[in-house]
Amino acid sequence: MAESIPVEHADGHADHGGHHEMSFSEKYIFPLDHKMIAMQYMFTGMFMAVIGGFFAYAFRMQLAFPGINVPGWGVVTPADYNALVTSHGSIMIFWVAMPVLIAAFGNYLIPLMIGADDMVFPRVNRLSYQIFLLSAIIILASFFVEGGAFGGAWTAYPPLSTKAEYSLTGIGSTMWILAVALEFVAFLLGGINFITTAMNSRAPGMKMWDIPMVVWMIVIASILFMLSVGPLLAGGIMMMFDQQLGTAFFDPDRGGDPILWQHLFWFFGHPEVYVVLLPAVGIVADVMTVFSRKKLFGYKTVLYTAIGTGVLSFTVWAHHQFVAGIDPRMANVFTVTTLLISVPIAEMMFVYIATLYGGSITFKTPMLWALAFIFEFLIGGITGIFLGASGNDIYMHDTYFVLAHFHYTFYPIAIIGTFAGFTHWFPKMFGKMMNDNLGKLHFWLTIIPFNLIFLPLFVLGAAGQHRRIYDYQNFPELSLPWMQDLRQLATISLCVMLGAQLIFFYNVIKSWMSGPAAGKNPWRASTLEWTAASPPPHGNWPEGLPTCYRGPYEYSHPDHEEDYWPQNEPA
Amino acid sequence: MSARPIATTRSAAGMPTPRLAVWWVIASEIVIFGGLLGSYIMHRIAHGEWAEYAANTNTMIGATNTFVLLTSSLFAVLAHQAAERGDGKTAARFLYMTTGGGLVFLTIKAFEWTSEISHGMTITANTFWSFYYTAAGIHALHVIAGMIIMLFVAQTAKRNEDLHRVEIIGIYWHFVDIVWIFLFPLLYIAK
Amino acid sequence: MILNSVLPEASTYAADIDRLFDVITLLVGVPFLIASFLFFSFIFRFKKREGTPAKYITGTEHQYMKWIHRAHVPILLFDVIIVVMAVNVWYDVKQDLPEANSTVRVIAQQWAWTFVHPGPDNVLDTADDIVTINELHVAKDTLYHYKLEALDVLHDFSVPAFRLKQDAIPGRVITGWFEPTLAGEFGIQCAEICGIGHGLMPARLIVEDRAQHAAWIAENSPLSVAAGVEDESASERTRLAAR
Amino acid sequence: MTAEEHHEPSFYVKIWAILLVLLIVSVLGPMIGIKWITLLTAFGIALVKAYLVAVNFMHINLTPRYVVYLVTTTLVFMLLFFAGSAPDVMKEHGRNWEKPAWIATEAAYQAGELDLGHGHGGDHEAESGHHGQSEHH
Repeated sequence: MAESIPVEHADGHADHGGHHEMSFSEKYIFPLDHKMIAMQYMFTGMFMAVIGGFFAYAFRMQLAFPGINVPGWGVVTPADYNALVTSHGSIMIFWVAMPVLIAAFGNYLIPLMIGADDMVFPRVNRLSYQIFLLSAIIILASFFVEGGAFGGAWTAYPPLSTKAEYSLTGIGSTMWILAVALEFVAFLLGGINFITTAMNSRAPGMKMWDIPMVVWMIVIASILFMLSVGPLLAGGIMMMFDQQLGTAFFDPDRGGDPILWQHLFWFFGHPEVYVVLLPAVGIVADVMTVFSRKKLFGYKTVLYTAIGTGVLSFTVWAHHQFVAGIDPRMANVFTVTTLLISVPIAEMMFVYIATLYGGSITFKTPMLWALAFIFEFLIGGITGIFLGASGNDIYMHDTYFVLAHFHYTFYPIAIIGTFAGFTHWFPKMFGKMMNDNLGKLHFWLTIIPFNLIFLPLFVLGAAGQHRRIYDYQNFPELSLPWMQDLRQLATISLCVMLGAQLIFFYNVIKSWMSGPAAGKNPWRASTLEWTAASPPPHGNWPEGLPTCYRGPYEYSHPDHEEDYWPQNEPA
Repeated sequence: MSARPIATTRSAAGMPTPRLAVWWVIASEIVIFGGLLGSYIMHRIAHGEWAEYAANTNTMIGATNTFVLLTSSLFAVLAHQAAERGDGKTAARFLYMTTGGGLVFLTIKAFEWTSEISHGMTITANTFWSFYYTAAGIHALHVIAGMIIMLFVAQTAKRNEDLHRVEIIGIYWHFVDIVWIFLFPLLYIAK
Repeated sequence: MILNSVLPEASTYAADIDRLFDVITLLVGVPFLIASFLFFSFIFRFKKREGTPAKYITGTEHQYMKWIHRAHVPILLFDVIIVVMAVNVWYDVKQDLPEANSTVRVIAQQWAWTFVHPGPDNVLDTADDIVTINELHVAKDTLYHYKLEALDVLHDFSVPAFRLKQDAIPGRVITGWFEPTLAGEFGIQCAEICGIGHGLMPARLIVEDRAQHAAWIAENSPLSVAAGVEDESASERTRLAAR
Repeated sequence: MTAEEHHEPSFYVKIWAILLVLLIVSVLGPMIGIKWITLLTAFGIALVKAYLVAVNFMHINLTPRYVVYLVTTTLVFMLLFFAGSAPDVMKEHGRNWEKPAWIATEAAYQAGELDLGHGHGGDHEAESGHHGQSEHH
């Protein structure tokens, strides 16, 4: 079905490998080239990240200094607060992490790394981005409709999300679920493209174990997404009907059940964590091997742990619902499966640390990000054990401990992983080198405030502070002076961190305009994308597509003179 | 589709790319219907009284529609068989007949729903009817999408171009048929 | 050790949960410290030096892999310990329902808590019930069942000092238990987002000695008082239904 | 496309005829009026029909193995979803909880008091649900 999508612009579509001059709109607005679509995803994602960051700034200011007139937003009312929190969560996961990590890096890297000239379905690819853009516009537009944006948290538990008389955001709720559903459709289309491209279009000679890790990870992530999102798409339709038609799928008084939504949501929601984690892990694998001049320690081990984690992630979803009124006996099952996940993930982390052993490490900006990913994600991972243990989760559920935990996982994934990948492949994408000193300054000014934001929140969570409350002054136990100090520390750190991103944007624009030329392979890396020109032209290798002779991480091989052995170099 | 990327013509996984893709589409559709029908079955078992509501569905109409879809599936596979022989004209004719089958299916469905709605069995009457209209409605959307794509495929097949697409849309159509094979007992027979 | 330094332990199972937290902290903290130590020592030990090329290690050699595989044993062992302890605590707090001395009804709605205490007869749903808004009175060392309900959307009955948390689901009556061990006044929060007033649902929990509690019951039990509040909450419900 | 498939049209017509016979059986099954036979003829036959279509029309057996594994995996995950969710959604009395509205409707149905008029079923359920919830106040 996918390849039969009606052709738009049927008369003027781009000729692959031909000499047809493309107009501006064909090249930049409705491109078929995978690299341009990747850039569209990348910059839409970054734009949404700025918005999500701004939202975080607005509600953190309210928490640190209750009732102040937040510069740039105004007074944060309770309705504002809920809308900001909800949109921050939804945007950062669905409109930042997924488009940047899966769609942008997937689109950019998969064809280049497997030695193909484009994705297998370029038109589906373009359609995928257009649907994604539409969904992003809808979620942003929901701030300007009557009642404002949806404020029922990114989990959208009914009946709050289905009944306008409870949420007071009738249109906003529907726009939220519509935007999310459209985003899923976009990524289903994109996912089919990634999977089939990586499965079928590999360069001659590239066997399964010669595929770079990041490609594998994006494919596994797409598969996880595809197999988990179905129930939630069905649930999304049910929710829209509940909102707009007055059905009662989630209304207990008329024969429905609100818990059903929670199952539909988390059956997707937990694999979703790994959907965004795996691409970041793949990026880190590529960056770490290049900058430590080492072969990845146990290529197949990493792969099997990723697949194992992916499969296990389908069996753990109800640990988000321990105290949500599920059958308490089920919690025991989900505790066991949840803690089992620690085995493959720990193995994966060990393997990454072992990759450093015996290396020759240079601390360029991408490497700093990759190393930071390992360390910060380690913290995120171990704090998950607290929450997976059912007995402890009774207390921890929905406190700031949970919040700090998943920011310690999602932040390394979505922000640190993205910066690692972006700074690593920037020379390929734009043909210019980034300024390393500015990059390092940006790194430290991001990493240190990040820890200062979320470490205090662990403490606040342990002290019993619950999430999504716009002002703790109503709770005597939670408005102690030391607590307010920690909140202010977190907020000020956040402001510093957001400000530091200006360095990044300055660096990108400056390097793009006037950075030194990068050449084909500035990092002396061995994977196929570095054999194409920087930036690669339309069709990637106009002189002929490469052939693959060996695995992706042959660094410092004793039989080879150079310390890297490109995949396309005949033996 | 004259200028397809070289990538599309490779098949390292041992299957032509379009056929591989349609199986992935089907996998993602299975979980969509699986989630919906799973939710329906849970409620159906929990609510004894739903059997009474289900008694209002018309088994004969359901059976007729099953017959129509099965027959259209036969046409689809015959179209594929003709396309394999390189006979694009026959393939196109069979595809039009398949599309016709879809049209008959939708017409019958329209009459059925009209009658049910006019008797007060609307989507909001109770949760059984909500599931009934949602499940059958999503399925009908797939039928419509399949028909539209099939008309495009038939257009090119008539000119003996891109005959491999006949098989692809056929596989998708059979999947839609299989979904109905399960909807039929779930909504019509189990009472 | 860790949790009770920021929060009192006011129920029988609070100490169990705190102990579980401490054990998990120890069991994940030690591997974390070891992993961090290795991580940083590798980073500094294998910094690029001219003339020292990187080793070629595929990660399939037994001499290296054994270090990865051996690490599984303690991790699995720690997992088992954590699972056993967690399930144990879970069984006590959520799954098992010990015999109660008394039962209270907790009703959550946008955006207030209604608490129904049994009157002097210690039986719920009788005329002498005491209904309060945003204030729950319980006696120390008495095992209570709570029957938790929600009238509109999801709420969550959370008493951090008790380490107690349970979602309130419309259409469900959920039963749980607690036994206060510490007299005093504690906070009750709503821990599940419930609309724009979610931040305005603080309630107070007052734990008294048995004698004091009995006095409070006696003082507030007059039927007229109870009926008055009952009417109020009933009219509130009508208003909600009308919306 | 592939050389392995050379079925004649008559083969497909034969499969179609078998499917129609199965369809008739599944329609006739419930008329016997025994519950387990109805379930068997309804869902057992649906499985057989789906198998026949998948193998003979979709040629799933001629595609690489991993397609079969993929489809099986999706089905296994759906079973998993069902197994994890059913203990909450499918029950009226759970461990330590109950759903008064559902119980009231079920009781009314058992007592024959539930108005099964299709148009009004929903309203009545809402009423009984309300009753169930407010009965203890």
